[in-house]
Amino acid sequence: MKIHEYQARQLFREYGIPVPDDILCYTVEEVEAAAKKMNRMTVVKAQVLVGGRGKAGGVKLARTTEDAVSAAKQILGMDIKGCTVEKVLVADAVDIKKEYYVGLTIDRNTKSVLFMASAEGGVEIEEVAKVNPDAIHKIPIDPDLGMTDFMARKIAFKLFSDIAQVKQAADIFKKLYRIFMDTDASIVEINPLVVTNNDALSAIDGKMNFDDNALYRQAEIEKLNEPTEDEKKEIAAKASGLTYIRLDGNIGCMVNGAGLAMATMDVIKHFGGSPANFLDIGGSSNPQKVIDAMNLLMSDKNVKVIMINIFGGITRCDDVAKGLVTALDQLNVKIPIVIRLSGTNAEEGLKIIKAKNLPTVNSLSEAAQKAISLVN
Amino acid sequence: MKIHEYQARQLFREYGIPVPDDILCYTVEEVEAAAKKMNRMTVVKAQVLVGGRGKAGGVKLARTTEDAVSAAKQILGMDIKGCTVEKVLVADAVDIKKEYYVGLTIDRNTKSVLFMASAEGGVEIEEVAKVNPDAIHKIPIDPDLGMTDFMARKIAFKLFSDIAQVKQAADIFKKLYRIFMDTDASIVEINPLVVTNNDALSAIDGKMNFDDNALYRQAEIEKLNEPTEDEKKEIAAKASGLTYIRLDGNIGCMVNGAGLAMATMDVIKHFGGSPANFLDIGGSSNPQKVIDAMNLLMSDKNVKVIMINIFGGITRCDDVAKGLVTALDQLNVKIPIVIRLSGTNAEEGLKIIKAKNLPTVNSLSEAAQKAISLVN
Amino acid sequence: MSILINKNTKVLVQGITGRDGSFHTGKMVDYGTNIVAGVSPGKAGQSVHNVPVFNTVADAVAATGADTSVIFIPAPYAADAILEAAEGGIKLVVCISEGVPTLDMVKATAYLKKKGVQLIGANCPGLITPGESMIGILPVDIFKKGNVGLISRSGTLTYLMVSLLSQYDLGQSTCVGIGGDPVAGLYFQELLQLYQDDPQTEAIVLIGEIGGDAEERAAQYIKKHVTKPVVAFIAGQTAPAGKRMGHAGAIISSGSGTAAEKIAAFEAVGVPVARLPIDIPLLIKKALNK
Amino acid sequence: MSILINKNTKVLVQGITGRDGSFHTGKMVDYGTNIVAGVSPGKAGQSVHNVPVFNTVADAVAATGADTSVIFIPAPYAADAILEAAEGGIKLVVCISEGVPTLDMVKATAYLKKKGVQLIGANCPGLITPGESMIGILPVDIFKKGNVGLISRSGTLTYLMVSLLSQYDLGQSTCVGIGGDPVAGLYFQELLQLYQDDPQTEAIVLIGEIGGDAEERAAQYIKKHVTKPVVAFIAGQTAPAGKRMGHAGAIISSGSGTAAEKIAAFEAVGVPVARLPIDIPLLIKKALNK
Repeated sequence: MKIHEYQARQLFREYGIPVPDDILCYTVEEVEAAAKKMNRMTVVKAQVLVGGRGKAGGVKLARTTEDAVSAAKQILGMDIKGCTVEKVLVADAVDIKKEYYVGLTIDRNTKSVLFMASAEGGVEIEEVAKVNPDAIHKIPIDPDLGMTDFMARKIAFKLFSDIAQVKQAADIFKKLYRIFMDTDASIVEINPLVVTNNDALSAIDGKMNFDDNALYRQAEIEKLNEPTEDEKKEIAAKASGLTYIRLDGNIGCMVNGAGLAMATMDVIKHFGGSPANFLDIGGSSNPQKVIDAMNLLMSDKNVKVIMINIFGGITRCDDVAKGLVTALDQLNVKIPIVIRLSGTNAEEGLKIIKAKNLPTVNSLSEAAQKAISLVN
Repeated sequence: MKIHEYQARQLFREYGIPVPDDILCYTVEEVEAAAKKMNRMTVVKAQVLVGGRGKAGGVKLARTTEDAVSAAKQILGMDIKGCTVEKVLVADAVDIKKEYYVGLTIDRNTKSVLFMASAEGGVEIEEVAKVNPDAIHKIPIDPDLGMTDFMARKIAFKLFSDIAQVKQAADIFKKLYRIFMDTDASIVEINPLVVTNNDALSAIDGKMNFDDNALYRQAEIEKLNEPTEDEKKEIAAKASGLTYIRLDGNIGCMVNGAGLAMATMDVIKHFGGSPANFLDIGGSSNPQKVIDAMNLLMSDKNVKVIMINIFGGITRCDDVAKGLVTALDQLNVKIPIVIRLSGTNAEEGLKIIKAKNLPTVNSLSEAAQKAISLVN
Repeated sequence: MSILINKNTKVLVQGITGRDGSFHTGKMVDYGTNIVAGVSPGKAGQSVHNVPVFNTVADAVAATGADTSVIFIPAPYAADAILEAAEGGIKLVVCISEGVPTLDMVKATAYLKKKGVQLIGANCPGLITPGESMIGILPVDIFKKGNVGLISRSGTLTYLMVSLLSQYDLGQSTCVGIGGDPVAGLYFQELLQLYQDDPQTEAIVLIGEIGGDAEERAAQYIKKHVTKPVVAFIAGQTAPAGKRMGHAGAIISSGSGTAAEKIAAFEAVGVPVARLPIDIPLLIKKALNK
Repeated sequence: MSILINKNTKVLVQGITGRDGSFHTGKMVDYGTNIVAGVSPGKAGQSVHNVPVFNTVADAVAATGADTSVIFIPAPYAADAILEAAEGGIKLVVCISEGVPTLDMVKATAYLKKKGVQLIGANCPGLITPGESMIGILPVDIFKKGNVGLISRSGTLTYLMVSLLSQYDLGQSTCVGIGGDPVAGLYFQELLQLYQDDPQTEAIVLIGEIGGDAEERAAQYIKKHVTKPVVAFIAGQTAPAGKRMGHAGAIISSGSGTAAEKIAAFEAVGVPVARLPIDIPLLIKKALNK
């Protein structure tokens, strides 16, 4: 789960990390009032859950209220990577002496929380990672110790030499780690963390993602969720035990297991087709799940053919076949379906499918090729 | 630092540990009102910071308000091991099916927090430790894990077999560990933890001691301190950099270093004398400290002679001697003093002392024998 | 020979009285896995598929000498169950539970490292040494005893691969599903080492997927330490960036962890990468000159 | 030979710019201790008694190869300094600071164990190998090179004992003040073992005090593993129960940890216990047939 910049800034504030003042606005009028109230140079920032809004023109500096209004008119309603900007943040534009990057994420290799810090802030850290990886300090945090005073200081000394700034930075690092742990985050970033003209540190942009598996114990964080339309669909699917991600293609896929679902997409692509989605129906052969999955696939108008790929493991293929038949009886599916069943009790399953005159194929490759041919 | 039972019960409640209702009372009238208000069988319990109040008659069951009043009359003002009872707790007397002991303390050997649990509760755990040590389960808690669910359950299964009680107990154990860690405790005990007639668990007595070294970060706990007269003296001494403990004898001791101070007391006792106190003046030769120490010694009317034993280490004996001379110049000390200086610059120190016609001796044994002879 | 488990492995089932635990215990017992005990607090004295149940792992280990545990416990309590296993004397823990919070696993894996306990999973289908022992939820019928070692981040994709191998008469020494979570137990490197040292294993199939850089690291490890033939498959070649593809670990971020990078890393060290699942048995046959 | 430290030990001083740190650094340098670096955040580039100062332990270790650290840091920050030393590559940490919260030490000692780092203290006067290296705040003039190893929970009492030993021409191999806190680093058992294995040490003086059961455990250890003569002294024979005698560890509770019990434990295993400090050199002379 992701949250907006304005929400991350608010969390930072609650933990005592210095963040410039800001006001969230939904309309040009609100922006005008906010700019007047702040009465100093501001920056008007699109609040969207995708990256690259700066390049897209979603962040504008405003010296006057008029500037802010003009910026708001341009930004509100603008489309950034498929997201419509519905709100902007009017934030105090602090004077910046130097920009830094700090972030926390999970490190698979050390199996710990990784603290990242760089004196090359304000730009996309992915770029820094590619061009100058040594400019990013990466420090795994021992889970038994957490972010100790000395470690926060040690990292701070990698970015700052002035002891007053080292102390400020160390304090921010400790708080950032606490936010990460307290909220079950998966990513926390301040980019940039800046030194202002009066030598104070300030977090002028924030990003936070959270571990979906831990949301059950993070009620306050879950409340911050503002899903996009596509994400709402994904969340509804999750509630039915389905993992669904919408893509751009036209072959609707229904698969059991995440790895197999990805491999299915890959095979479709390999033969020149284009998957409309990732859909993992999980391990159960409950007919309702199959019905929900079919409804989900058909709700996407781009879908021209449905390809079902089930590998019977603990889930028996004959059970899945029964569920599928029940589902199809209840639904009015007008587009072609390609079904591939294999693994445990595949023969029995195929018998049931064939009895309903549904088309089956023998291999994944054949299924993909058949589906592609049916699209055209 | 120790706190009273009523304070421990309050802390337990704040953490969600079930504790019977109670009302703290300072007078017989308050007890009468409390007993009326509670309107059920109560137990009237002396609130003193020493153990063994039950044996001393400081805990009485009261079936009626009259019983409670009569108990309060007996208990309030009573002397328990030198402590005058100034307040009593009127507590709901729950029906007890069975009594258990649980406690947490620091284990020097495993260098961790030790959880102790026993099905032999309600009696002095020191007795159980002597008579039937196997009846006490001792489980060191891994500091990196804390009190995990499984460990709390594992300990609970050692005392209970009914799963509902196991769950209640595990919940209490986890909370008890949190109290210990959150408050920098050195001892936390529930004795007894009882199963009531309706099979619920309840903490009907509580004991808590705290790590004095950590009080600087435990402001809320420090507020609970209700020192006795002797302890007030000890605390005042501490503020002057002195560690002072009053004893029953008549030879006032002033020593630098805790181990040497104990050894000094031991040597006095060895030769048949009786130390009036433990007094460690620490490592500094600051004259003010020596003055404070002398004042402290003389405030004890039992003190008949003062024995000063200084071993110059980093602290030079001549510095100490100068401090001592300055102190004695400012004070009107009418009782005899025996001074022993050794270690770094002892000779120079002794010269200064002798110049003031103060009596010195050459060895610890001699000092003790001289002091004892001066008492009689 | 095999790796990690064999017919002598004494298995304990944590959560044995639950719906999944009980069902899969039956499957494991049927396969011949040496299931010696189950744990379910408050259910001591009962039995499930003739397996005795204990209140705690410590009790079960003391009574039965169990050395390996498999966990069927709801995600919020799964990490605690892993800790209980390690503290209770278990040496290999297999955690099937899906959806365990990542920070729980960070804490658990640190403790296991300290205790010298091995972990497979969480969010994994388990492992099998065909004909000897299956621990987890693997569909046993598709497996065949043989000389191919398999390591996979996926579940059903693994089953597909194994059934293809078995169809081509390429039996397996041991197959391990390591799970798809960001923080998990034994990973490619450790398992490659075990297969390299296992006399029975003649070739290794590695099934990776997008996210992280474990495959890139595995490639480097193979280059330095593995002399047996390895063939690979990477799922998620067409996955979009930034999206979580079912497995929490399968998220492409910070411009790394793409399938293309992983495929390139393997091919750079001479590990052929199958483009289609069906290529896997063919590549293995070729590697073994069969 | 000696134990733990010698003239090659490269010492780092944490808190070198503080009042105590600076003062005692001077004393150590004067004695000939090989002080190679100091740490004081924000003071890198300065020097104290010609010892270069660094911002972090890691920087200091990287620049100087320091292997041992001595800590003069106020109690609230001392445990963090111990952790920094261990994380920074130091192998022996000597913590002088007094008043460190016990739970801080519980956390720190667990980490040091994991890292394989040794600790002396906290709340200790340090240690000395006479003529080679003194690390801490010991008054060096009273020590004399020789063959008696000494371990003590106390400070000034140790000085008294050492000066008595030196007066009787009983020099010392190494003297270690282990500190009086409830949770501390190396204790009697570990040090007895080191002395037993040290060719230079011919006899051992153990100075205990009331509280805990370390002396009782030491007695058992001596019985099993120590062949060299050991003599003991126990401070606090007349201490009242339940009171903290200066050292946080010196509290008698739960009916154990009394001087009488400790003395009995030693005498039961043939370790003579001095009733007066002056008896210590006499007992050693007797043990060594001098």
